[in-house]
Amino acid sequence: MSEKIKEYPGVRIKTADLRAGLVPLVKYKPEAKYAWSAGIAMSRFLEELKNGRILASVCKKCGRIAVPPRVFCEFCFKPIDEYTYVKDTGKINTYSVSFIAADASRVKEPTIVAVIELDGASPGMGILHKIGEIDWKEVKFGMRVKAVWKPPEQREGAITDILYFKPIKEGEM
Amino acid sequence: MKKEVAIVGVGCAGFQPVTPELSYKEIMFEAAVRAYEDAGVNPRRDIDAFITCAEDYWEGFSIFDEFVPDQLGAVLKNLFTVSADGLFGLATAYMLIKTGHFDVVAVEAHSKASDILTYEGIVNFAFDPILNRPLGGHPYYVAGMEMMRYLCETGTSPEECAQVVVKNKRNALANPHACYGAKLTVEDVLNSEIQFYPLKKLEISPISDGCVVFVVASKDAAEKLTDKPIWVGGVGWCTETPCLETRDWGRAVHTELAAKMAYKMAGINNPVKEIDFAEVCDMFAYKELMHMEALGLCRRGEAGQLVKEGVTERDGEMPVNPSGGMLGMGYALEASGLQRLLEAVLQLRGQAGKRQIEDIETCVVQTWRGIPTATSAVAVLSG
Amino acid sequence: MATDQITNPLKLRHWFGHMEPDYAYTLGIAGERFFRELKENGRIMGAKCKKCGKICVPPKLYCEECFEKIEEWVDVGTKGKIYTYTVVYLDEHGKKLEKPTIYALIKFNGAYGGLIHKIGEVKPEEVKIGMLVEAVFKPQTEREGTINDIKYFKPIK
Amino acid sequence: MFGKRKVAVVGAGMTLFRRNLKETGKELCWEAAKMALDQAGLELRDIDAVVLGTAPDAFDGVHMKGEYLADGAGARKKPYMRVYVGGGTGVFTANAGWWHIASGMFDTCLVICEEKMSSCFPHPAYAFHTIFDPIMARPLGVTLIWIFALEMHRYMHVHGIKKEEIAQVAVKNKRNALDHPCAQLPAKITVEDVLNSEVLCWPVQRLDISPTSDGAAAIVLTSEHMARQLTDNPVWIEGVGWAIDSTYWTNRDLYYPKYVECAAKMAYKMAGIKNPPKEIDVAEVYDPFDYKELHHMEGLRLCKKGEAPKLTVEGVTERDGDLPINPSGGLLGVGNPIAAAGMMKVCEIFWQLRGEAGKRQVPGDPRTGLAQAWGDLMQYGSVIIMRS
Repeated sequence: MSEKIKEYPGVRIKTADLRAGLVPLVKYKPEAKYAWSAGIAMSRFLEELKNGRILASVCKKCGRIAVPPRVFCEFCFKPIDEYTYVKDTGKINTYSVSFIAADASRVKEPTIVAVIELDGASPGMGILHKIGEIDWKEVKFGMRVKAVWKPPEQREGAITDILYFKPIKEGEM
Repeated sequence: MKKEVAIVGVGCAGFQPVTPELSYKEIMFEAAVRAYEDAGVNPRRDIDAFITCAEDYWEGFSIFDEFVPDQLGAVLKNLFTVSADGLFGLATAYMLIKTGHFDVVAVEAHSKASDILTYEGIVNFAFDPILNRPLGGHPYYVAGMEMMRYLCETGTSPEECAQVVVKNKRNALANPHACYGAKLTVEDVLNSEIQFYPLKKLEISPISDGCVVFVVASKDAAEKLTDKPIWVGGVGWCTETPCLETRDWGRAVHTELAAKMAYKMAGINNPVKEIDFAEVCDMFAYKELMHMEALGLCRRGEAGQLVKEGVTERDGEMPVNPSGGMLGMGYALEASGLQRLLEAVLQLRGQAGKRQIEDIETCVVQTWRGIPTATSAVAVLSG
Repeated sequence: MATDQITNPLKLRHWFGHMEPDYAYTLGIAGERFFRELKENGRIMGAKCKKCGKICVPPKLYCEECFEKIEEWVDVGTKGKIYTYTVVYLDEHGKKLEKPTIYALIKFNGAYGGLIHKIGEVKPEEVKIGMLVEAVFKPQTEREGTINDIKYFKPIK
Repeated sequence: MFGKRKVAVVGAGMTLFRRNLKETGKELCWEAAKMALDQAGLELRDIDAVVLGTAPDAFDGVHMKGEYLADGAGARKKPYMRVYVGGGTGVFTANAGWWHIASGMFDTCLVICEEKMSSCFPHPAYAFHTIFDPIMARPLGVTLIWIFALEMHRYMHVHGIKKEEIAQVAVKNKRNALDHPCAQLPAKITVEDVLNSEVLCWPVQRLDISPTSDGAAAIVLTSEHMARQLTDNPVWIEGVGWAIDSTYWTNRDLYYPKYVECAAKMAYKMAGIKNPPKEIDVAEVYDPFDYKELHHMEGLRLCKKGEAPKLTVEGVTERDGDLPINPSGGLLGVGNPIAAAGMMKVCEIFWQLRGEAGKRQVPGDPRTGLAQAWGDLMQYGSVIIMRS
């Protein structure tokens, strides 16, 4: 700022004017639709979700069991050696509690979101999912959780075949 | 020709009309593994920078480079996106190496065009939202208008444009990376459906999927890695203007300026004499002619005649698109330039198999970013 | 380049989705004025760069070449010449149109640039480069301050 | 093998940052670029090459928006390139400008960053949904704030950091922004105001985050001999760095931005910096959320892991502290038109090192400054180091 600069450009539009329709606008809805090829690893992963199982990939060089699976080990830069299943239980690595929807509007029931480190995968291998059957104030770091699946006939081979993860109570499992 | 920056490795996966068996990550991994093997480098250890050339709406993701590092071996390394054709990635690699701070750089570009369900909708989305887009319609009207003006200004005939299609699709028959090869006649092309008058169906490159990765190195690194480096003598790139209203429709000014830059860098004074063959953008048949003229491979208005006389055939004096071009290999979105570069490198290395052109030393590669842009890049290479 | 491939084509999955957001674009400083003139006065304006003297259509806030701010606006009239054109037989999804559409770049006397628009009231085979055309406006009450306030350009008899 | 060339910053410019600006993206580019050229005493015809940085096309609503913006960016008939690394774009674009000159290919380069987020309708938040993996994340209804809240929470958990410590960053930056003529959300607020603001996604609250904005910012870079002709006090780009981490962000520990450390190491090495806290006089650290300033200070090795909150509470990062961080007011105060916000930070360091920052000037004649930005799926770091 140069102190030499007296004035900065930019013509502000007031939000009220926008809402009142006083600002001329051209509106547009783009056509941008896709059918992404899921590919080798993710096609298998989705298929296994339908079966109620979580597929992971194994690199024997670094010994890492990674989820979601991939055809390569990104650290060793080689093809993975095999697939394996990991458990549908795990522990909460981190979590947050959302009170807003995608459009930034408020929601009544907050959504609890977490990164869940799955049992059977290498340490730190988490997936993103929701947490249910618990009050958000009760959620803790390191809490043990288990997947709640859709009934088999309703599954479609999607990450949403798992409805959410719920806390494992003392004595369960 | 300067010998400061060289291509030392190349890998290609594709090109095919559809690739349902592979995700974009898997197709990129395939090309990258081939390129690194070809160059004899380990990306986790030997590569100083990675460049991916991509545009979000081609992919269906925002911030596409999020999804790139793993399959290129670039985790916790310095990868970035150039939002342009792969040849701009080569130009960027050239600059990085010339700073003296980078020795080996990887350049990647790919197309998963078959994942796109609304190709026209996405091209339309590139138009000026206020001035042009509200008119609606198929975006290729711009190509029809440009071809019309080009024919009018240069006196090029529809037959000459059709001959480009015949040549390139026939060249593609000898190219294992090409999926749109065909034996056609000029009549076949002229009789194909008129879609954007005067542009006909067979004069339009269909889309294809694929990925190309290059490994580029400084002189010192290149000489350690390979005994057959392909030198990048010059690079040039230019945007004329994005405005449809204020551009020159009868000639490719952007290519003229990009070529001027690249030739100056490479010390090329007389391209007709010094260039042995060319790989240029032929997304639409007339574009090959327009680009030949802009590259100074012939005088303005003369390209059509040369094609007709067979000068640009694989065994002619100035072969153009021995690979089969985009008409033969398909329009691979931002990988189109690297598709051209791939052929250039294979030819200069003497690895072009049945398509091999004899006695070649220097070639020019050109790419245009497609509708609605007026942007292109040029590279001069020598063996 | 995995060590295995999926060999049953029925097991290959595609995942469907789209880029969701919709858009509302401001017309910009120059655009607001240009489209107001179009809507309210049925005038096509150009902007004259004081440095290079070029009259730019459509008008811009700045000269594309000199990069100077442009403040002088001039009326370039509603009549122009076809600089180039095409006849389009496909719709925006690539399907065959029942009736082809003619697109053209129309240049105005003494101005740099022009307007991309449709050509109407003429058969495709009669259109020529250099043909004189004039803007056909929508009735004023139907105009919305967009490029479509001009319905199309038609040949001047 | 090549003689390494020095690169100078000789001019900077920016527009106001606001929720909605009337200008088109092209017009915003022109306004910022024109100001930067005027400041440098150059005209467009003196410029050899143009580099543009802008974040997702999904904000402005134009596919290949780099192409669309070209004329406003002054690229007509020039070598023109767009680089793009998500939120890290702003600082990264300056790095790209650096290699245009450092390579010896060009003597002058105009570097512009633009974002017009307001085009995205009805709310720019929709565009953020498209940055996620369509198979693993989008079906869950994921939002950007979700994942940053996950990262913030992990960071707080590992180091035992309290929200009131983090809130101090928002208080400082919004106050600093009171002195910035382009600022969108300057304010005098208290830690209590932050803690009492609406909870969006625990632990993220309304006053923890930066707004969505429209705006542009630009700098002019030249080679050494050009710089000597143009000005008596050029600012030199002495180090650049960038790094990306894995796409699989749920496979990493989010408590520490390793990628920022990698980027910083690259830049420090180039600039010959061995002890960053001692050698950096002023830093513009990426702060779209208040915790990110702390997170990034640690990644940049401006302090030890987990130590940034303490330094902030003690006032070390205030404008008159030992290690001034975000004297501009940062993204929290000045606004966050993504790429332009990163470039605003580069502009701020330029002005600070020239002693031209006016009311925002940090005392003690700063000689070495750093700007950093962060992007993608919590995976990108870009860093630039400048010296007067």
